[in-house]
Amino acid sequence: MKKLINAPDAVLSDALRGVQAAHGDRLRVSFDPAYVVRSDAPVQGKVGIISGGGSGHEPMHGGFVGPGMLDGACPGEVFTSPTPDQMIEATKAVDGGAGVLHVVKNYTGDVMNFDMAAELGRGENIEVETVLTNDDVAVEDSLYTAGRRGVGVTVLIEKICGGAAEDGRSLQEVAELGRRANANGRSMGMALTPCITPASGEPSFELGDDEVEIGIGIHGEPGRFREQLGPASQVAERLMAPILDDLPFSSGDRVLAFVNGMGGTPLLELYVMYAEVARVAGERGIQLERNLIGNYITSLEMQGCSITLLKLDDELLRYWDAPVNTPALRWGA
Amino acid sequence: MKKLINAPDAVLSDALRGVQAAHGDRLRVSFDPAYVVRSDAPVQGKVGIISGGGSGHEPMHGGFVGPGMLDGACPGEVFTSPTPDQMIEATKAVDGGAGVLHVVKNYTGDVMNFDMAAELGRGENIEVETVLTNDDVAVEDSLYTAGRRGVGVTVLIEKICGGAAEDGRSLQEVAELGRRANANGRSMGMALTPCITPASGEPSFELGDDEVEIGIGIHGEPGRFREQLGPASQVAERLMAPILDDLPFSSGDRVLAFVNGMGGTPLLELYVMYAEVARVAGERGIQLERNLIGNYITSLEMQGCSITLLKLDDELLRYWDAPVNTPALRWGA
Amino acid sequence: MGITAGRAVDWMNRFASEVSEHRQELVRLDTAIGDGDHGTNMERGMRKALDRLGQAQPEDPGAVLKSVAMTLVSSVGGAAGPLYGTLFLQMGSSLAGHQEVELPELSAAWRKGLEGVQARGKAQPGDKTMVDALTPAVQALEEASELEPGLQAAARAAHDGMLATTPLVARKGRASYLGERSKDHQDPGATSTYYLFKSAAETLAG
Amino acid sequence: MGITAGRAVDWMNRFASEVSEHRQELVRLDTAIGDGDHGTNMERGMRKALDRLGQAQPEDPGAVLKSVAMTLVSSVGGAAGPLYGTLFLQMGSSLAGHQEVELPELSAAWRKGLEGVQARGKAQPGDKTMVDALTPAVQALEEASELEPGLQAAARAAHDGMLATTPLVARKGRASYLGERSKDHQDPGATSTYYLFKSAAETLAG
Ligand SMILES: Nc1ncnc2c1ncn2[C@@H]1O[C@H](COP(=O)(O)OP(=O)(O)O)[C@@H](O)[C@H]1O
Ligand SMILES: Nc1ncnc2c1ncn2[C@@H]1O[C@H](COP(=O)(O)OP(=O)(O)O)[C@@H](O)[C@H]1O
Ligand SMILES: [Mg+2]
Ligand SMILES: [Mg+2]
Ligand SMILES: [Mg+2]
Ligand SMILES: [Mg+2]
Repeated sequence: MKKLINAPDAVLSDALRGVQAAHGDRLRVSFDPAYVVRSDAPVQGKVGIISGGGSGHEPMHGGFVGPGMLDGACPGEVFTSPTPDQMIEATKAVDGGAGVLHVVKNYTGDVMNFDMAAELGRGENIEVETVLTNDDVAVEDSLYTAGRRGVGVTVLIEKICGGAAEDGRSLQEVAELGRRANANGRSMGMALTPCITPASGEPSFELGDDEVEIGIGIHGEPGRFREQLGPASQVAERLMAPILDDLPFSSGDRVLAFVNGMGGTPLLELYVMYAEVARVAGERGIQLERNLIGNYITSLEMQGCSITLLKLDDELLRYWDAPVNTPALRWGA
Repeated sequence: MKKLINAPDAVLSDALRGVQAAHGDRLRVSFDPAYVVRSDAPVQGKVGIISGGGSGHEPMHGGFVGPGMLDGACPGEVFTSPTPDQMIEATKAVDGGAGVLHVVKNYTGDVMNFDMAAELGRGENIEVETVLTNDDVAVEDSLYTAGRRGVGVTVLIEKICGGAAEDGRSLQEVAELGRRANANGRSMGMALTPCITPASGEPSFELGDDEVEIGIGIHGEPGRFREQLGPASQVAERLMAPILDDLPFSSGDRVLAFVNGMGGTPLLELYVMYAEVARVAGERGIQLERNLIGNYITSLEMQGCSITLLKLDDELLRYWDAPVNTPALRWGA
Repeated sequence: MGITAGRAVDWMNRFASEVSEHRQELVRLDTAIGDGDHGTNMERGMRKALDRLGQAQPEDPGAVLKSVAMTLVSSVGGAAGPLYGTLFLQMGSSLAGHQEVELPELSAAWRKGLEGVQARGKAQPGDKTMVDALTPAVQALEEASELEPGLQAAARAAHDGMLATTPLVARKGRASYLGERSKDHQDPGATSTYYLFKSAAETLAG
Repeated sequence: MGITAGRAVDWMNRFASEVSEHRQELVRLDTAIGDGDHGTNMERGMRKALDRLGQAQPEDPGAVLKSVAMTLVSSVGGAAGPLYGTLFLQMGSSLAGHQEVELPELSAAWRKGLEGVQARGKAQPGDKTMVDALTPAVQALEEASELEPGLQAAARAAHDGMLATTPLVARKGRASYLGERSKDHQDPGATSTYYLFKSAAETLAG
């Protein structure tokens, strides 16, 4: 394992030191419990929004803290959901009296820890709403399983809810918007290589020289199956088909297309993928009204990508376009 | 070799199709000869700025085209400098009557092709100035060699010159500013892994399981020497020492610190590195007035990083802070 | 003589050692069908739990378990943090007020713990989780009439339950994303649960 | 009989084949001390050059070389594009007006080409570049009194010059960044230059 770190168990605190040194003017960093909030938090009268999850997915979530997006983020250890006390402290730090939204990716650990935070936090008299993201069509959705994972749509929801909160919308409205975006979003991912967590030091799975893993999540977990790597055009079709079938998206739909790198894939290749995504969408009469291309929700150094399509309506589009000012996503400000 | 591409010799044109599909509202893409210009080019009365270089370094340069930065970019094949006809056409496309600045990284191929473009283009009656970047302290500087490579400072210069051009400064002034920034900037890079160009399909060098390559450039070329990988703190010292000695930077200096990922290194690790860079700078009394952290000048999927320090003065700082609106760098707009 | 606070601390010490010793094994099992952090997370949590126990010196077994529970909840994260936190919290509450704990109280506490885990995680036996080791072990303890053989039977049952997870298709937790591919792998959480019962059998009786 | 336009086209055809056949070798040499694109770039350029020659059908040897020069400049990029482009452009200009080219014109043209390469790239012999193959080869041609043996001597000299680059420390081009580590590797540009002379010996005479 070769990594630019000091020690496996110091990665999180060292990275937080870096965040503090780099963005101390706009973010406030707490080390114990670990969380990051925008420096002007709490913003009085505004709905606060926090999210959290394991580290190793950067820039998600810490890179999305700032005006127009998240008020706070709780980073766990690498690929390990954060703990309830982080969430409670972050919730308190961002509560400006209008309640706090928790954006939670649907993983057993994340859900349970946020649940415990909500239980333990009831005494704090802060109104909390939760939006659960579960957009990954690689996973079967069933009452009897853990359900679908939350992946790419999480980034889009954080942006859209952030825009709405900045616009003065109520906690219920912001949460409803988040749930609508989640209902309108679908994702699917693939990997060319595994990743290595600092703690384990071993590849998360083994892949042959011409194999790809289809239906991966963002924690280095193996996918649903593996197959031969084909050209980018085929990879795009492979990922788009289950997305387009699941919602279903139809001709005339206005869609935001998000081509996300898993961390180790060159931007050059992500643009090649975007060309193919646009082609496949075009063939179905779907209009790519907005796009986001880059490494936004990653799996350490994993090579590969995920595609997220989000069906837009006027309100979702408006809040997507609204100004945002965070380390990783910024426009109009 | 596993890549998200259709075919090795189609990478550049496929990626350009992706750029056009994604950013057609703000960029105009020419496929033959290959170049990208901002959609409102030429901007009358404004100095035009173009740059160019091999592909595989994305987002540089195409991702930096837009108001406040480059007017145009010429992408070559992967790791191969573009050709004079691309440069001439891009120069003509961005000339708004105030002349055009060429930002050229100091590589034999880039320099010779830009030279030929200038020669062949003399007939076009466009005033052209060139800023040559050569900030890489890993390479010995000598009259009898090819001299130092242009690396990280190129990104900073493109931003600063772009700000000055937008501010209505003359070609001479913009060029002088670029040269001053180059004179005030120093970089040093290292790699944890090699990269693989689509055309060759082979790793650019071999590295042992615990080895790092020190003094690499951005073309997958081997560095000056290799050594054992130490902790991030040591890597930072290793890269900072020759930078700090070369200029030299001294206590009280206001500096922009740029921690750049080579493409395959997680952002998490870049923040760990930034913490160490800030520490080393702090120990010398150097104030990190601004920073840039992320994958901006890359070597395909190479893992590793480079550090660039740029000594700031009021003017450089002002144009660094000025609004910029490009796919890869955006603020204040 | 029943189980004292000191004994409970011994148990937690032993469990911490087992987890630490088998960290790589737990990581490897979790890499195969999860995200490879189970061993690291449990080790980090138990190390902190021992630190806190050393400072607070709780006076009865219930307080020992509650202290461990709180530390795990605030330092483990992932699925295991809330699940083991809930397990120990429920056990601790169930034992509240008892200076010395005998078999009936202990098995009642385990039952409460198991119920807590299931309330928290919604897993049924057969879902390929720690519940598959917990359920038969708790049952074995309930069926026992003496502490020492009871704990030994529980450890054996946990061991069998752990092994029985191997052929199962996971329906809960991260392994469920693999669908059929989760077969033929032993569940990491059931494995750490076995070490918890093994540690109990080695420390709580005699 | 001197060298006609048809012969010059044969030469370029042969050179394109050599480059194509040795693409991997050139890539490998360039990977060791450069960026691994020399073979790919030259192959792409020569393929396009042949396309253009097929369409334009230039009427004299000088026009053939000029056409190749222009295509290389606009399609190769990197260092090799301007260098080979300049080489062929200077040779072509030097040959302008000659329908058939004899040894004296040819060696004068090569000299002009070499001068162009050095003016463009500032490399001296010994800097570990294509100049190290070009210089002795041009000299051999200049010293010859007949075309066929002259071309063969030139090819041999280019070959020796190419081999002689191996122990050198590069002072120009991308390999110079390696400093001492550039030693013990043969220069890719000198290698492709050898193939250019080899092709000439096989096509231009006889
Ligand atoms: N819903 C659940 N109910 C009971 N146990 C579960 C549940 N989900 C996961 N587990 C247990 O947790 C273990 C994984 O723990 P760990 O790796 O620490 O958490 P994570 O899956 O968040 O990385 C699994 O092996 C399984 O035994
Ligand atoms: N300044 C120079 N003068 C002459 N030849 C040079 C010079 N610089 C580089 N070369 C030649 O160019 C070759 C490399 O060409 P190529 O790989 O196509 O370009 P690049 O180095 O831009 O990738 C070298 O092997 C060397 O022979
Ligand atoms: Mg985990
Ligand atoms: Mg090159
Ligand atoms: Mg796990
Ligand atoms: Mg090369």
